Amino acid sequence: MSAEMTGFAYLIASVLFILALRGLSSPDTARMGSRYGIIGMTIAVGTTLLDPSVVSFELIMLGILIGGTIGTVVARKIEMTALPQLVAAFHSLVGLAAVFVATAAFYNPEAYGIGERGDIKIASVIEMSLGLAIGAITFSGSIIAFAKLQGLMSGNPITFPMQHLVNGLIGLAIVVFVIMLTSVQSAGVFWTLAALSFAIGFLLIIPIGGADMPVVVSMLNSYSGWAACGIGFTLANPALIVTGALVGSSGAILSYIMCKGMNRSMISVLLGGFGGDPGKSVNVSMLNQNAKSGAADDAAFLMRNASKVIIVPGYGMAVAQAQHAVREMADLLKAEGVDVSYAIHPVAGRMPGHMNVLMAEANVPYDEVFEMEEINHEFSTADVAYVIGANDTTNPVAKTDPSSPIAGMPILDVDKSGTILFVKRSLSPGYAGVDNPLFYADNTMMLFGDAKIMTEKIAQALA
Amino acid sequence: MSAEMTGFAYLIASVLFILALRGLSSPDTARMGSRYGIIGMTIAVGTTLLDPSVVSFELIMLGILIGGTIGTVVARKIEMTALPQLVAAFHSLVGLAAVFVATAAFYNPEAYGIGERGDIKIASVIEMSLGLAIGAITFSGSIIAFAKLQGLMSGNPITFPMQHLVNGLIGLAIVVFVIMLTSVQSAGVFWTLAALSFAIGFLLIIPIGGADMPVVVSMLNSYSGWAACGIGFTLANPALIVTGALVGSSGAILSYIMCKGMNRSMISVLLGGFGGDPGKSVNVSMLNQNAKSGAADDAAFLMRNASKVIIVPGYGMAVAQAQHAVREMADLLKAEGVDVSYAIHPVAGRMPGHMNVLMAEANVPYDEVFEMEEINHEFSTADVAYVIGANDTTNPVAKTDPSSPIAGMPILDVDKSGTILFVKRSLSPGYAGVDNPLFYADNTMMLFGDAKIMTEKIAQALA
Amino acid sequence: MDMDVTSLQDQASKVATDAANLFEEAQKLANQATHLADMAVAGVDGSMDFLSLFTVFVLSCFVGFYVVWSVTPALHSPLMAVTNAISSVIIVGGLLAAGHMDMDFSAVMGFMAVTLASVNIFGGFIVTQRMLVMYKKKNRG
Amino acid sequence: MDMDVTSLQDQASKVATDAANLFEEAQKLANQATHLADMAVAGVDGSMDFLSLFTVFVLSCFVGFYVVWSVTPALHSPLMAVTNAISSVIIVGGLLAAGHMDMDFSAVMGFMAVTLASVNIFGGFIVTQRMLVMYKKKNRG
Ligand SMILES: NC(=O)c1ccc[n+]([C@@H]2O[C@H](COP(=O)([O-])OP(=O)(O)OC[C@H]3O[C@@H](n4cnc5c(N)ncnc54)[C@H](OP(=O)(O)O)[C@@H]3O)[C@@H](O)[C@H]2O)c1
Ligand SMILES: NC(=O)c1ccc[n+]([C@@H]2O[C@H](COP(=O)([O-])OP(=O)(O)OC[C@H]3O[C@@H](n4cnc5c(N)ncnc54)[C@H](OP(=O)(O)O)[C@@H]3O)[C@@H](O)[C@H]2O)c1
Repeated sequence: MSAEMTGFAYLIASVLFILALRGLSSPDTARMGSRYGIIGMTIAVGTTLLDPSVVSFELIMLGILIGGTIGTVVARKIEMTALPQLVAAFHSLVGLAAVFVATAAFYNPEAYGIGERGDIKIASVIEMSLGLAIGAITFSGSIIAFAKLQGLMSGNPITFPMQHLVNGLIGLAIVVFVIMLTSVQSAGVFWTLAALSFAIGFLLIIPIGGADMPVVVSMLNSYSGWAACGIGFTLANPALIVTGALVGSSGAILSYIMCKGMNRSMISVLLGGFGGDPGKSVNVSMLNQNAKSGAADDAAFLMRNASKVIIVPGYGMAVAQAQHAVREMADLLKAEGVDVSYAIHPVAGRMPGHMNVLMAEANVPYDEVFEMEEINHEFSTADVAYVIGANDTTNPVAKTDPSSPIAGMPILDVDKSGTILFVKRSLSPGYAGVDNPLFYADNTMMLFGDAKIMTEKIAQALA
Repeated sequence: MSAEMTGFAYLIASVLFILALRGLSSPDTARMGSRYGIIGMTIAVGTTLLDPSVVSFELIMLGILIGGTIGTVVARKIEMTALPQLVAAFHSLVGLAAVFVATAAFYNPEAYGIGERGDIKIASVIEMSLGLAIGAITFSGSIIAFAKLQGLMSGNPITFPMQHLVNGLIGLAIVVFVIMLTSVQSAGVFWTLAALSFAIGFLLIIPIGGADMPVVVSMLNSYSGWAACGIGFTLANPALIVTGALVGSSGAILSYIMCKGMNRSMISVLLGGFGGDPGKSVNVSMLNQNAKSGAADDAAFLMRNASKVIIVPGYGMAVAQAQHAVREMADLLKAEGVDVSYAIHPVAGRMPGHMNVLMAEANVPYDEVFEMEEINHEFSTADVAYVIGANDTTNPVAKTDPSSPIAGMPILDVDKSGTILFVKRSLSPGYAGVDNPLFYADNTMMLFGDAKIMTEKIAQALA
Repeated sequence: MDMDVTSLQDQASKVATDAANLFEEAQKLANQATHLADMAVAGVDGSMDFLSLFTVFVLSCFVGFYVVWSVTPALHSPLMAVTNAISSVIIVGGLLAAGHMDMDFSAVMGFMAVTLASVNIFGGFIVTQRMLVMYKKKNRG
Repeated sequence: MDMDVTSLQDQASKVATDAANLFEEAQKLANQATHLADMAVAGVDGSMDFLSLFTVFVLSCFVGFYVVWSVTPALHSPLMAVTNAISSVIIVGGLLAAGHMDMDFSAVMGFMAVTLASVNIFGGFIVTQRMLVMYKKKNRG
């Protein structure tokens, strides 16, 4: 394969990656898109294997075999509700792989044509160390994110005195070591740089609360993209650069969307200290108020006689794995001639598009599922809003109290509908720790209990 | 300026051009965008002037002075209604400029570093001759388009026997000469290629009716972009390639939008023979039917007592230059508490966005002007639809008669509104030559007369 | 002996000439190679190779696709005008020819290209600006 | 005369040696130049220079921006999964190191990179596919 041909092959792979993301603009084209992605990856790997400098294939085959098997098994076994931590875990692997590639390049620059051991081209050293540093940060950061999401460590923000000063100093040291590495290409400098980067990744993420992890995961996704770009510059490989830029933009845009959906700034998320374990900061003062509570039969009666019901799923539905039960309930209602649709808040659940995947998993056709802007004006014509495991995303305090932590966050206008049914286990607040005055509204009925069990009971009453 | 620096400067220019188009995503950012475009062009020109091979500046200064003066004067003087032909004229210049650049490269390849006279690199010859051929086609095609739009020649399709065969043969000859030029780099071959390309541009456009010219202009816009790409490959200049691709996509997408708006295929437009001078093919059979006609006073009375009026402008309003009169009439209606808005069909007028520019020229705020999809469902709640110089874009035949030339074209649902007022000079059809049954509908009142004069009369009656 | 000397002299001069020839040839070769290297290096630093240009082209088509579809329909007329203006960036090609040392046919062609492209650049941007200033939001009469 | 001959012979041989030396030098020069040209040409055909890569980078950021904003919010989770998978294209770097001749530290690093990236590629694409097959249009129970 001539050098020109190789270049074209990488270009084709890049285009296929672009098309893979482009396919996601609609559920109809998405599967085709992901097939493009697979073909693109095959071409990229195949082209590299045909590179004349690649002569021994044992290690490669072994690596692909081991990695492929693990990846396949994990991906098949994983529950859809565990997606956030899965993505975090996968990111950590990309980060670590980038570190390994940078190390390989440092110890054997000839293999990459970027100079000789101890005498690597300056530009390549800079690109390589960027790849190393970003990769290491991605790795340790994602590990923490994974641990917090998986419940392996407390989701509470861990803060210590002079945190920002320490982080700043380490950041400065990383810059210094990158510069040093351009002249003194010793293993010592290299590994110190790696260690510092691992450390800062760790330190940057521990002060961030567990509930802010989705933003962090997305941000680290973005980092892993830029790390790929760095490695791409080192290898002078456009496919890596294009892909890195795609992934980098994707992560950045998703973080932006989440921050906007919560009406918080990226800075405030990154500075940390917000959003520990939910339920810790319950404001009990309101618990004395009267919240009407009802039973499954009441709910069934109300919904059966409604002409239009809007279902509002939230994080609690994901935790309870209630999506299938919800679908069955909706089917029964539809059989009675009730018009049922779903309203998805942009930050419902714990990752972007979380609720959409769960609804899709439960076989809810995606044209019954609406984004907030599409359906918000319809609550006024709905007889019942069935809010299941959602809380912050319906909290009118966001509109009324400018001092609240969720002030300015756009919300679903469930309060406009005839009756509001809230399925949750208690009156405790959601992720943001803010009480929801809607629980005490005249047209609200609380359905206390686990989301799945309660929904199943209602379905039984309907059947 | 080092070679690297030059490259970066061109990259910056490219990015500025992208931002220039990006700005057009909203009227608020558009002016900033066009400023980016100007800066980008200045950088591109400035960078080239700093090129060490550019040593004499007299000709350059003279050229910019002459060209700049002409361009400025023309652009300041031109009426907004003459935009379509202006754009066509400008395209012809880009095409001719591309021809000149290709010629310069052919006679003095050293200046471009692509080889020596008579011994130019093969790749460069191909790129150069593509630039030449596309440029020449753009030139002669745009000249014809200009002549038809400006009324210098009849808009009727000019067809002759075996047209497609002749065109096919010339096309083939062009390919042959391009290949020949790679080995025999003689002036003879070069100029024959140029002549053939001029000829085919001419022959391709004359069979296309005057009313299809907007699609043609857009398509030629696209061509001029690809010509710039060809020259960009010859000069190994990424700024030209990026810009060329932007312009090329823009023209292609606009042609696509127009074809879709008319529900015709690009092929049928290009094969020609459709859409001569409007009014030629009047089907008089329906003229006997009863069309109610009214006077300005009747219209004024109807609209004053309406609570919602939707104004539907079309090509006739542009011809009559009635936009300012319409605006004044709308102001008077608003003063009476009538809700006034404007509905713009995607192919109203004779070029994309034609009506929007005219409304903007008349100081109509752009948030009162709506695209078809935004406003189409509102006709059912409107008391009066004031259709001024529009015809095809309101013709329900598009929905009812599958054999009609406008079958399947999306239309504005003016027939849903309480009363339809049609301002036009006669019952003759519009551009597509199809009679409009709405003229004879019960709730239609025809206001025969020039669009501007009639609207002014109504305004007087309202004042 | 005399003959010997003469033949020796002949031989020596022949060897010398041969050597000189060889040297010349070698020098030519070296020059050529240097020239090639120069050109190639110029290719590396200054202008791009075909593959890079092609990659740029493909990516630009994507950018063009997205950026143009994101233009609001109300601004399609300014879009036509502004693309008209920026497509005249081929003035760059004209400048190179018109600014070249010798005043030949090619320079004249360059001059004409510069003139035509300038009409377009000035005309295109001014028409665009003229249109855009007209788009206003709230009513101001 | 004898001396003349000897000196002549000496001179001739000296000239010849000089010529030979010169030739050798010239050849060396030519070789060097050719080598340079080769390297530069390799740069031109095979891998891209920094400027090209940077141009590609900038354009890709634009493409990324547009392509990601055009993703429907309902598919943001699959988007995260698929970007995860494709970012593992850095496996390319691992392959180069792992497939190199000698089995050294760097090859081990390469092996590990290949393994980790493979987990991600297989895992990422499979999770994406698993999610995507769930999105269905009309109700089918
Ligand atoms: N989607 C994202 O990308 C993203 C990213 C970062 C942050 N966030 C944040 O996450 C929040 C999402 O809002 P949300 O309305 O979906 O959820 P939420 O406000 O966190 O409320 C979830 C509710 O579910 C209930 N719940 C928990 N387990 C349950 C079970 N097994 N059965 C029934 N109910 C259960 C909880 O109440 P009980 O304890 O009383 O049962 C809780 O109030 C927002 O504040 C958002 O800013 C989202
Ligand atoms: N916008 C584009 O990009 C584009 C491109 C290509 C083709 N087209 C085609 O152009 C047509 C545009 O539709 P349209 O509804 O805007 O126009 P139209 O169907 O062409 O009708 C224009 C009407 O205006 C009337 N008119 C002409 N001069 C007038 C004057 N001075 N005062 C009053 N009325 C006058 C004419 O009727 P009288 O003679 O009775 O007065 C004519 O029926 C479509 O068929 C479309 O496919 C548009």
